[in-house]
Amino acid sequence: MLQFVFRRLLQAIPILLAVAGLIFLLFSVIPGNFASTQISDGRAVMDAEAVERMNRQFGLDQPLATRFATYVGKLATLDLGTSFRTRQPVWHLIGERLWPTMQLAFASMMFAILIGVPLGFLAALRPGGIVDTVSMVTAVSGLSLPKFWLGLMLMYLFALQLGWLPSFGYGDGALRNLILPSIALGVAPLALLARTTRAAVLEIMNADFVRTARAKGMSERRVVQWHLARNALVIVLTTVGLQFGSVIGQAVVIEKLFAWPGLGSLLVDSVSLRDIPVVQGCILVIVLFFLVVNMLVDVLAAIIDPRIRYS
Amino acid sequence: MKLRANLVIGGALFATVVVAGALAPFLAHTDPVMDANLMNAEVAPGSEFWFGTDAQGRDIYSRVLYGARISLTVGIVSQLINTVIGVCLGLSAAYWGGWWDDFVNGLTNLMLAIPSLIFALAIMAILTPGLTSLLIALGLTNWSYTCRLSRASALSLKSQGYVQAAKVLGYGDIRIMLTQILPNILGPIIVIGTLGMGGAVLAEASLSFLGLGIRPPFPSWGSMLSDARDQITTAPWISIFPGLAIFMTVLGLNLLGDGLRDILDPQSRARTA
Amino acid sequence: MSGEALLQVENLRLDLVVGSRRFGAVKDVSFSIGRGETFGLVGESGCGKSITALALIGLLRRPLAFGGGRILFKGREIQDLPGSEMRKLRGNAISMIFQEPMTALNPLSPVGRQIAEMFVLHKGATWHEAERKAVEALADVRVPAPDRRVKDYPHQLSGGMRQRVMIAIALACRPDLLLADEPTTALDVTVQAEILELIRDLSAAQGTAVLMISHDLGLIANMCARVGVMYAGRLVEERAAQEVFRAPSHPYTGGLVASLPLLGARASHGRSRLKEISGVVPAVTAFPEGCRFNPRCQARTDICIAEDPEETALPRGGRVRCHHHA
Amino acid sequence: MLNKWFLSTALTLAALTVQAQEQPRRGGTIRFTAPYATSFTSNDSHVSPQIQDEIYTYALHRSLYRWNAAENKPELELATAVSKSADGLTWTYKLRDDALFHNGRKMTADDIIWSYTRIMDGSKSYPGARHIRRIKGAVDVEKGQAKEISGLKKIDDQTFEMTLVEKADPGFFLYYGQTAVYPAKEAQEPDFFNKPIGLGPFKFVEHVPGSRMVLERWEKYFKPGKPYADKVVISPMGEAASRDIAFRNKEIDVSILGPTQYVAYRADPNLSKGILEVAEVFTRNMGMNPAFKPFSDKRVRQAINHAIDSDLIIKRLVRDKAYRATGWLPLSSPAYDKEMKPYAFDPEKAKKLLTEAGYPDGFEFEWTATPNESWGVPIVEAVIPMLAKVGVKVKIKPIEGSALGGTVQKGDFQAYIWSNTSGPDPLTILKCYHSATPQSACNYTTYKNPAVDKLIDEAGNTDDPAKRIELLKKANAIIYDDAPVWFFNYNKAVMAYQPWLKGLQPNATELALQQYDELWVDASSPAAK
Repeated sequence: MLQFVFRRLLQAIPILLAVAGLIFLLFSVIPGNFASTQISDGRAVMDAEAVERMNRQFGLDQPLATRFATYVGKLATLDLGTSFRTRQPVWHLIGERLWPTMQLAFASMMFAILIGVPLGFLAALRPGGIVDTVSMVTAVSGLSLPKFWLGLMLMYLFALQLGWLPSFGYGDGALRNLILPSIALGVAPLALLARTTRAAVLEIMNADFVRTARAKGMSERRVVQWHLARNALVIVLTTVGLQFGSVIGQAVVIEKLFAWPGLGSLLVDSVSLRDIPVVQGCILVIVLFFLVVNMLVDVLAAIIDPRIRYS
Repeated sequence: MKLRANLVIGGALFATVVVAGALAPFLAHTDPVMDANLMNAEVAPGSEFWFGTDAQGRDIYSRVLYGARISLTVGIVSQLINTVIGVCLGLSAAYWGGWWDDFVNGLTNLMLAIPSLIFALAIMAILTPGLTSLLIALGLTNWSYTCRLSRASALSLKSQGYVQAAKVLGYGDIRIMLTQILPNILGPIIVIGTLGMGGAVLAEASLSFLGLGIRPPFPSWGSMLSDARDQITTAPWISIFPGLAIFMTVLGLNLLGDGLRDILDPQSRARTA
Repeated sequence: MSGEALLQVENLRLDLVVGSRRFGAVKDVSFSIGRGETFGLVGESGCGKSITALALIGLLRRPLAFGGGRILFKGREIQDLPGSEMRKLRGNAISMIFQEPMTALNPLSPVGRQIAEMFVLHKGATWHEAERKAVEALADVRVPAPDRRVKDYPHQLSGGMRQRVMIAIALACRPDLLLADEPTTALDVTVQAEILELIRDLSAAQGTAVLMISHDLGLIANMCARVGVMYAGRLVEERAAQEVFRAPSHPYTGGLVASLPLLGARASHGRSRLKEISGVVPAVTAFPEGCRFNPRCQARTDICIAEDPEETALPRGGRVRCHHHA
Repeated sequence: MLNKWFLSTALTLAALTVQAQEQPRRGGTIRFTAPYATSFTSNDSHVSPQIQDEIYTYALHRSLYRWNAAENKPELELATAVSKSADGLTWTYKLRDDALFHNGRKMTADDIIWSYTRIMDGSKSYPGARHIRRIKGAVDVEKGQAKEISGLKKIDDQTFEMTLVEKADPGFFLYYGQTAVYPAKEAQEPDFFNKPIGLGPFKFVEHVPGSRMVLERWEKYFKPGKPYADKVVISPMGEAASRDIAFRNKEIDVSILGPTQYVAYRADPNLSKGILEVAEVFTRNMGMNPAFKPFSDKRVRQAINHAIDSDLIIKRLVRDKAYRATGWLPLSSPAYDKEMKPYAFDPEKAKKLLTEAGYPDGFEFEWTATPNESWGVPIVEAVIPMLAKVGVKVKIKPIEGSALGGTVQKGDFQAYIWSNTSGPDPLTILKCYHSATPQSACNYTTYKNPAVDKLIDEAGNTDDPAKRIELLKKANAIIYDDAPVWFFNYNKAVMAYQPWLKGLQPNATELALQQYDELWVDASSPAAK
């Protein structure tokens, strides 16, 4: 098992390195620079000299190769650089935002898993039945809604019309504040998980070993408990891991809408302000987060499924 | 039975959108860009303006029709790019193997690790906002599933008799890939492509919300929806109709994809659901 | 086949349900198995032998459905038993071994536990006892080092080993009847003989009757006292095994026998597929009028197309369903 | 001889507050919003030039001056008196002796001098350097040639002298949050910005980046009896739609409104009672690049001004949330000329002017625009058909909001639409049209007119405020006639506030910037406690 974890860790390193190189290249050709974004509100004024001085200060006047060398050198010591905007270490900024993003990502995945998986299960037990039809139509509909639109509707309904929940913000990090954004973010993975679970259960329902289990004289409940559930879970787990990626991606939209202080909103702000070190740092950390979550999922899958463990 | 319902409803929704887009110049009442008329700003839906008008006094019905062209272009072209990239990489990796296979595998893992919306956002920030940029951004960031799938299917086909036979006959690698392998793995790829089209339409809306979508003169549904978001409480029709159009299109594509999967790819239901 | 048959199947009909239409996938099949007897069912794939076995154990799934007839087990009709009653029989009094040892075991569960389930389900054992009995059961099927093997997962075992585990499961509760559906087809030739021997020895030792299903007439001949030959959902001939080989009565049986390279020398079963009978088994939805074998039969006459032959008792024992039987 | 005058800080409360009759209530929490971004930059107010960050700076810090919204001019804040030398360059400040930092230490001249010197740190490029650079010797510090600003002299703990590079009223540039006064010694501690302290009415409690900043009453604030509220919570909320819902849901006390919401709030019987409007010092305009051939002709630029029905756009699209522009200087500018009339909507005349200029069939140009609702693509979309009627075709060049400044600075446009500050100091603003000002600074349309240069120079040199205003009015009129831009509108800033929030000030420099020491909440607030 340890060996398995270790191997998965090793596999993550080249990906991280490649991501680091890729985002460096991407953002070295991005038009505009931090200094000139500072006057776009039409209030501040900055002459060319000031812009140039600022660029020099950030090392943006250096040739690309030099900048890349500096960047890689810093990365090697796990230094993500200093934010142009706040002049603080990027680690510091990311550190402040990581927890809220993780809260949001985990909460929405929990929401998706706790509702989506049982729903898919129920749907699969009677394919073509009323539960199946209704839940699958709902799932496809959930997948077809633009996220921010859904978020706005949730705000409108649950905050403004019903007054049950706060419409925005992090508050003290309380659950009340977490509910609406997690639902808005969790609907799509919920729908996908419900569909995956349904398909997985249906597939396994027809598997030979389930027939064996029935031939042993097991009741359907036992079949599900002893044999079907765990096998379906392995398939569902993989989907959960991959869905984490899209949840973190979509969090950008939801965080902006709900004024949620996560990495996503930091990333969007930093992109528009051309605060390149923060952009790079955010993407690296998001990718790392995704890789770690997927590794955990793989480890979990390996615990359940011995075939993964030994392959 | 249920399978048919998926296909029929999904196909009908999608066909409606295609027809609406294709016939937009005939069906539309006004030009979607030039006919801003501030005297008609924010008229509620009625007999003159079926879907009402927006803040600039443009006919939303006409704009939604023209918007179908943009959304379809976004969906179809970006998915074509994704599919071509994914299939080329996947097929060649499976066929040639070796370092090329390792490279493609690494690239695929890399693409999977960066959330596609974030990747697209980065590309949109680098290119200036616009249709072409959007097609590139969405076309370059979603091919990993297609690639994985075509690689896996091609690997299993590679050792089959008829492929080996084609090799013995001295067919070129490319020819074998295109004539012997590709036709046999097309089904699942079409399914992924169809579902991906819906995803692209939604991604366009998300990018518009983040201020990095398609900008005028194109009336894209995403930008219409995003622009109208603070009017939700006052003039809801401005956002409801483009929102419905997105919903219908994506729903249609998802149902169509499901239906196609039941026909074209009955085995792999679980894996790509 | 004394009067008190263990299993008696009468006019069994199994339907393939497509929408509102029902096609008789198996029709008018009758046979019986005595206590401790080994009965063989032989036929090409798609002839209905496997679903007959599934019907016996009550595991028909959509789109297949029970269509009529009676199944008597120890004199008791079981075709309409409620689920809970049937479950008491299943695995306990009647158990089944499947063709695919690779997939018939749950990949996520140690084999010991999968055997132990039988004792928990039917004997009310605790898991602890059951695990211990599982070791014994593994030893019974001649698995070396059973105390260690019980912890293994199916993917760690060879095909032959897995089939042994399946047999251990099937025989765990000492059933009266074992349904063995092509138990060796998916195995290496060298392993096949061992598995067959195992089934024969254990069933003999426990007094378990066996319904051996196979497309391989040679295998059936080696294992069974009596043989039923199925074609397109009908039992076309049912006789003592030696009789069938010596003088096949139905033209289809004749074809099967002729296709055997050398009686008794079951070196390579794969070769014995029914190449010599031209044509293919018709689809369930398109069974021909008259005798179902008529499109492929060399002895066909007009009556074969016009009329469905009745079952005829043969003078030397057994039955045949042919207008022109030998 | 010194030409001396004193500015009193003892302004009556009544003049400042909107609802002056009621007795301010102590206690409760003010739940403010910062509407321009999804976060604050950091806890260091010197780092950012953005209004967004000034919103919290106003609570936490004090600058030498403050903006008096009621009188629409700067006034002394940290000093009780100031005197000016005869040449108008040297200013002597008598600092107040009751200003205490949040750690209880008394502010001295050293703190001001240190803060200004910090801002000039050349290796940090603080945005406030733009203002401090007007003090003599500041540039040398920036370039690393000096350690101290030669134009700043401490006389004693409560007195210091400031020498400027040119004649100007320091009140107009030393009131910005970017020039806030930090405690000299404490601010050099490494963890100062984890829990910054200042001179403001509220002291720092916590900052959850991207979520909120919480501040609580500073008991020893130098204005007796103030501030009223116990706490201020400021939430950055860049998304207008979310702000709308949060405000309607009574989760926040104020919201800055865009045009569509303005209409909705005005139409609502309840919400309409809590709307504060002010003519802000922002002029919305379409800048035309004379490097693009057609726009080098004054007649073409005038024709554009005549061809667009600005009033209609303001009425229907901007929903009256703006005032028609009648020149560059806005309504709230001291040099605003009431006599000026806007360009008439006259397509015939526009057509005629275009023909005279040699474009009888019009021409096509590319218009750079951001998604901004009030001065971006939506406006351009409404203008397109109007210009098409006189033969001018428009191609929209969409651009990200934050990229506009850089693009315009580089002159990389044929035309752009923007909202530029046009106040509060008319002299500073009109200098943007002085030919000596580079395009990269703020002469974005590379405007050049010797007559305007002369008027601006004269205005800068005169000591007579009335005469200065006269000169600036003249310059403004010439610029108007030259039409380097399409004069679209002056922003009407609109703030919606909850009925329990009192003491809001109509701040024309930026409505979102409120003096928190004058705000209070009555008992009906959900956060009245």
